[in-house]
Amino acid sequence: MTRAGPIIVVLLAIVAIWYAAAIGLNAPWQNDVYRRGDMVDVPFTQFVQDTWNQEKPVLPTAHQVFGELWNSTALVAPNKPRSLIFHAWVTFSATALGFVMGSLLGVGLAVLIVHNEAMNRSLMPWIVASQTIPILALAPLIVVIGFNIFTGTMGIPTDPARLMSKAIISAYLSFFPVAVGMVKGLRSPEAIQLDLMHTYNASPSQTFWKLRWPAAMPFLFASLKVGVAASLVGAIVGELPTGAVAGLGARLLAGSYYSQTVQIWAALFAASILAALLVIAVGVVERLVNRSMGARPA
Amino acid sequence: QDTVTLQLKWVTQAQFAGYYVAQAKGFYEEEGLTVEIKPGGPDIAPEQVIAGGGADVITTWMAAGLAARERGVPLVNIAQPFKNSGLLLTCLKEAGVETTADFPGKTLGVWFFGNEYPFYAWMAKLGYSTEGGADGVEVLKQAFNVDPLIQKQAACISTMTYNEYGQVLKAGITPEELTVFNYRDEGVGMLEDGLYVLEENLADPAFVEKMTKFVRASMKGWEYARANAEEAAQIVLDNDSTGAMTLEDQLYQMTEVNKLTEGSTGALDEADYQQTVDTLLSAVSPDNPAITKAPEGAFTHAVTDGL
Amino acid sequence: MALIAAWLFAWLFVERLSKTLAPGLGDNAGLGLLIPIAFGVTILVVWEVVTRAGNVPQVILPPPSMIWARITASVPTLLADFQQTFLKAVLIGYALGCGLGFVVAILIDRSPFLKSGLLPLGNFVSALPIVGVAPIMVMWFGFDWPSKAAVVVIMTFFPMLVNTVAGLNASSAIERDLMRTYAAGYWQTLMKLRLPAAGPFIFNALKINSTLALIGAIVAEFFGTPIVGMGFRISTEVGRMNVDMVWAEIAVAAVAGSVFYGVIVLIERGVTFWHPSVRGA
Amino acid sequence: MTTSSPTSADRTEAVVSATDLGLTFKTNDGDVVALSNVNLTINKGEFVSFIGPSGCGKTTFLRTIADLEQPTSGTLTINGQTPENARKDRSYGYVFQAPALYPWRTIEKNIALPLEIMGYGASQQAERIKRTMDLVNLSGFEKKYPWQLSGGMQQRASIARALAFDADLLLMDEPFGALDEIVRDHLNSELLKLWDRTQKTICFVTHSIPEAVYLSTKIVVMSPRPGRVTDVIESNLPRERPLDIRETPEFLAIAARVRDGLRAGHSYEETV
Amino acid sequence: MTTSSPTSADRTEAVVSATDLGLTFKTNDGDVVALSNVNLTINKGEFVSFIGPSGCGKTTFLRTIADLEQPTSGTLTINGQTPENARKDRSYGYVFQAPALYPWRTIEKNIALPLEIMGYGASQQAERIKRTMDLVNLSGFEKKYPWQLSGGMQQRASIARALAFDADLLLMDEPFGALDEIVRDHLNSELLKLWDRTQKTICFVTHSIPEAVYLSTKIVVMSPRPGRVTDVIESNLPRERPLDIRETPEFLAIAARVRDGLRAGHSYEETV
Ligand SMILES: Nc1ncnc2c1ncn2[C@@H]1O[C@H](COP(=O)(O)OP(=O)(O)OP(=O)(O)O)[C@@H](O)[C@H]1O
Ligand SMILES: Nc1ncnc2c1ncn2[C@@H]1O[C@H](COP(=O)(O)OP(=O)(O)OP(=O)(O)O)[C@@H](O)[C@H]1O
Ligand SMILES: Cc1ncc(C[n+]2csc(CCO)c2C)c(N)n1
Ligand SMILES: [Mg+2]
Ligand SMILES: [Mg+2]
Repeated sequence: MTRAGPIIVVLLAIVAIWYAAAIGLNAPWQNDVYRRGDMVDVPFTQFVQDTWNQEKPVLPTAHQVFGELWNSTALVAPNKPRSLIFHAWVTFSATALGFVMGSLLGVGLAVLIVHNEAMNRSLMPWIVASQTIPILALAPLIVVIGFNIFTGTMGIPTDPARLMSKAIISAYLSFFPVAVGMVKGLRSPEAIQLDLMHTYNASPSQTFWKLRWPAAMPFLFASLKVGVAASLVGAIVGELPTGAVAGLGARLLAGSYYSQTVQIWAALFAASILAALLVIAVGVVERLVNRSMGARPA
Repeated sequence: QDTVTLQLKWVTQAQFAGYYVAQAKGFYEEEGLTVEIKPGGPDIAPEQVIAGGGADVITTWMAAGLAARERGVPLVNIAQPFKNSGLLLTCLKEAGVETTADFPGKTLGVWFFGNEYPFYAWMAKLGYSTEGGADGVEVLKQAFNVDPLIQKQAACISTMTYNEYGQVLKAGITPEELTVFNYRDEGVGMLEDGLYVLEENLADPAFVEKMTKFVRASMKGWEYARANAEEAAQIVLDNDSTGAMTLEDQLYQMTEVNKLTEGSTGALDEADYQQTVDTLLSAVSPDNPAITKAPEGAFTHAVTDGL
Repeated sequence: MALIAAWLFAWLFVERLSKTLAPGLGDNAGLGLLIPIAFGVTILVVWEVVTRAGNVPQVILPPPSMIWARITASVPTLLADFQQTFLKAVLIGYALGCGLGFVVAILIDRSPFLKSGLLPLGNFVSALPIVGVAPIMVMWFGFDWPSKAAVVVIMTFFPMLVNTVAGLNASSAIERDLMRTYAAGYWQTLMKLRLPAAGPFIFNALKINSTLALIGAIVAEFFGTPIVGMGFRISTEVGRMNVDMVWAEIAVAAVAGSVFYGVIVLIERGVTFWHPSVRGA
Repeated sequence: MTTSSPTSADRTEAVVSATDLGLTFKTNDGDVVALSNVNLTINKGEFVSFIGPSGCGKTTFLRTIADLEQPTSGTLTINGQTPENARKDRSYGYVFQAPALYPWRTIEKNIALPLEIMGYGASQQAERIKRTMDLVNLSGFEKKYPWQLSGGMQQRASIARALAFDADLLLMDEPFGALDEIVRDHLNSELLKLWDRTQKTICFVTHSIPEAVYLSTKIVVMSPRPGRVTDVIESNLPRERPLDIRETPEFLAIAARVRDGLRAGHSYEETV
Repeated sequence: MTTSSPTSADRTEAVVSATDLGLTFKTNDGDVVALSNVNLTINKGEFVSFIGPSGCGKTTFLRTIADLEQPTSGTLTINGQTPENARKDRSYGYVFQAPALYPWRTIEKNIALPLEIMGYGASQQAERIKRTMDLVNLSGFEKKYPWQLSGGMQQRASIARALAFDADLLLMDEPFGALDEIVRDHLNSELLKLWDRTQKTICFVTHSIPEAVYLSTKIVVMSPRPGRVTDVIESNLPRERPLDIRETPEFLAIAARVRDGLRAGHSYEETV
């Protein structure tokens, strides 16, 4: 309860600002509506009500967004395209797969970079460069070539292949924060801790598992939180070129083609809730790991 | 059984109803075909997909198809289900646009991604610079929705008769408040949705045969859609796995699209082709290099002859 | 397969090079540059050979020579796009986003109330999908670069928040005890202990964000923009099948992003010189 | 409870006063009683040494005085106030058992740290840094970073840091542990001079019996499990102490008593 | 160069042999000569203490033996090999000046670390952990984390860690610095017993002159700026050393010589 209190207060504050902003942002359109309808001297309360309940508002209000969320989750069977749960699930599966692939890749690259100077010098600049390539430009390539390879050469059925294509984009976005964080983390042991391993003539893998890896934990979890969020962004972006079939990204985009503002916001919130849940899940794992590592309570 | 993969230019909507109907009604099956319809999206270039082997046949606008051909993707038009074009430039009178003479100094929303060629041809014809300034027009890359008009960020925006124009009206703006320019009426109309394949495949008679079956079934689908607009709209809706569209929107779109496919047998009308090519060539500029010379062999009747 | 082979080949080459040259030259800055360049050149050569020999359609992947020709031919366009996207949207959005993430992290850290109230909400914006946000930002901030900068702000906010929060907890118990013995105020402890100790984490975020900002600004331009900008050019030229121009923009983005990242790494070296990860290297 | 008649302070003024003080740490595998039933009064101007086996609670006691640990029972007042208020008054300087230097600051900047925090002017800072660095014989290492110093040098830097500002109470946890006999003798007598001159109250943890006897007006002997005070020895040595006082019979008698107290606290006297 | 006639080793076999050894650190504000012209031979089975003012290079010398620093001049061989090869043979155990325990491991797991790395079986690990923890009197703290231990306990844990596996050469950098006299005496005699039983060679840094004399067969006195060896004192005390040997005239004579050497290396004798 003590933890819920502040959240509620902050939420209330945000909702208050939200509704106030909705009046301002939706007012021009509302005035146009009144003008077209030749309505003059509309009472202010009526005006406020109207701005809060437009069909295609610039800024939809909380009750509209949550109403839509409710309608498209609780009132629709979760296996129907109208259900946000269906789309969230599609996005989540690509995110999860991409996150796992991206994290493994990120950690793997960090390990190579930390252990091998040639890797460090040759790989790092290119890893950085890879991230500056706009994925949306690369995505069609991945879709055209990757998807064909998956379904053609490798004979994977379309659905898993589509999942893989999205997961690749998701992994592409998430491996970088993990790699950067882990390079730092794996290099964070104090000199004397490394010296100790040196005196035991520990093999690189022993030094890694017994020293570098545990020492990198704080960096790992900060990176994983960013990474899982990036994975979700990647999965959503990846949903655009895979033919906008299903998923929160497809839903967002399709919503925008028909100016379904409320629907867009509902999908946005669904994505954010998914992101928050994923980040919190990583946080829970972090706490468990910290406890098992005997972390000192702050 | 023969399989065909069709890559659409855009997301599932009534614009492509003929294909979805043909599939749902079993017309493809009757021809012994299994057809996979791949929806497109804002960054899917069907030309790229077909070049990469991801599709057997694609739908695209002719201008984009010819542009791709000049850039090394040898696309050939095998059929033209859309007889008429539906591209409009829709302006707010309130913003001061009544005639083309009012354009200078205004901001115009344009769709890019291969959809901009008609616009540039038109501006070339009108002699307006697209670089802004007092005698030019300010060009906005418009997202694929009508927000810029409703938010009054642009004086004019691109719309399709069958989609965005309806959205503008639905938003509550009346036709009286709008000035609408139809590209066809301005003499810069270009052929829209056609079916394109790679030239090298046409050397294979079996492929031509397969395409003939495909086009025949597709045209049957279009015919059915014209006769049963409501059912067709529902079929499209059933094929949309995003769940974002409404039946109302699709029914409107179906009705308008039916006006565009009206009168097409599937075969390309060479006069229409020539008009598109001429318009494109009239507007060649470094900014807008759709094509620089008249294309050769960009269409064939081989497929539609067999209908 | 070819790509992996190419990469392995390039790596082996660099490995040999750094092994033979490194002991002699030590910390030589020239060598530090030479190796990635050698690696890059190898990649480019393999790319050229594969695309030409394999007859890869140029609308899918043009050879580097063609991209280079396009770059040299389109300098003014590339420059204008760079100015619009990088100098305006990226830099401004990056500064604001990182600044905001940092300030919110401090606020959160300052007050347990905000910590339990704001941090979960911070998670909430962590992955506001750029595709959803970009159109909304266009709606709010107009077509031009401010809406792109806003997208960049949203994208860069969360990494900075998470890393700063983690960093502020990075000082050790005894270091904090020392400050307590001086009855140092919150701000003194922050300025003299916790921020320096958080440095490595904050720079992590700055590095990650430097690339995220670029991606964000470019992708945001897919959703409505004036007809200039790197993202605009990329999406438009893909549609026009001018894939060489797309890669020319990608090349500019890669160079700009790498330089941006490199500058931050240099600053990091200077500021967190004391951290074992810098001291040891 | 031990109320000492001060040997050297002008007035009987309790600086530290602990009554039935207890502190128990909760850990993953059970409680550790670090302090139990500690009764002790330290008057102004006293020099109190704490001596006892490793793990008997010396550090914990100092940390409790410094308001870095909270007692779980009993009461503790510093200058008649709560430890927290005393800390906020900046009543003490603390030399930790480990150097705890900040790696991003040079040695002189580390010593400047408390001065910056307490708002000393630039010239005063410079003067104090120079004086204390001279005192611990670190001149010439001003611009070095902590990791470039030997263990003993780091310890001396942390001593300098605690001496740089004027706290009336000094808490020193084995400050000279890593120093050789000569430096240690030198610093011992410097510390005594400082104490004599400034009338500071000093709490000093050491493992060296001669050091404890040489420096202190009072020696507190502690024993572990649970940590408690087993003996409080008042020293009647004169306030003026040349180094060779360590050969006198009075000195040796006190040392013997401390040694006995210390041995009693150990569990393996038999093996020695 | 000093070639010693071994007092206790069976054969004259050089374990450590340094010739004209020098080591200079480059720092942001100039070079620091940590070792210069060090010539020293340590034979198998010797117990060598290093003593010298803070910052004279004792730690640096030990680290050089351990292949943790690279000499900038001269040569150094360990068991006739390069330091690197000796390290790879796991020829030595090192007790650092700071405990360097891994904070995420419990005490027993910290002690298990070298055993895990060197591939000892589970039961052997358990047995060795128990034995060494008993030796340093830490039983009962197996499951605690380092930050739950007092300074002296941490130091003992790090000693236990170095003794848990059987290296023929022990490098110990002020291992008993944070321990009280009683524990120190206890560990001193345990160390002597171990040395006697196992014929190990031990390099031992200490600041305590009595400790150095009590333990060693050879005492190396060093002096700073630049770090160099100023005296090497062979001890002729018997190998069997009861604690009260420290009162004998022979013992005191050696101690006096060490003290003189130490004092000579200091810059402020006058102030003492
Ligand atoms: N990493 C380093 N970089 C620069 N200088 C160093 C470094 N390590 C040690 N030094 C310098 O080398 C000299 C010798 O240091 P060393 O640690 O060997 O001394 P020591 O004899 O062990 O002293 P103590 O008894 O205080 O531990 C000192 O002056 C120190 O400042
Ligand atoms: N944070 C902590 N959590 C749990 N137990 C602790 C903690 N700090 C200290 N202890 C325990 O309290 C006891 C007293 O520790 P303290 O550090 O006060 O000993 P000390 O007398 O200073 O010993 P030393 O001479 O070795 O420094 C020890 O048994 C130690 O294990
Ligand atoms: C073959 C074909 N070519 C171009 C477009 C482009 N287009 C026409 S309308 C529209 C907006 C959404 O209705 C877009 C992007 C298309 N759809 N189909
Ligand atoms: Mg202690
Ligand atoms: Mg040392």
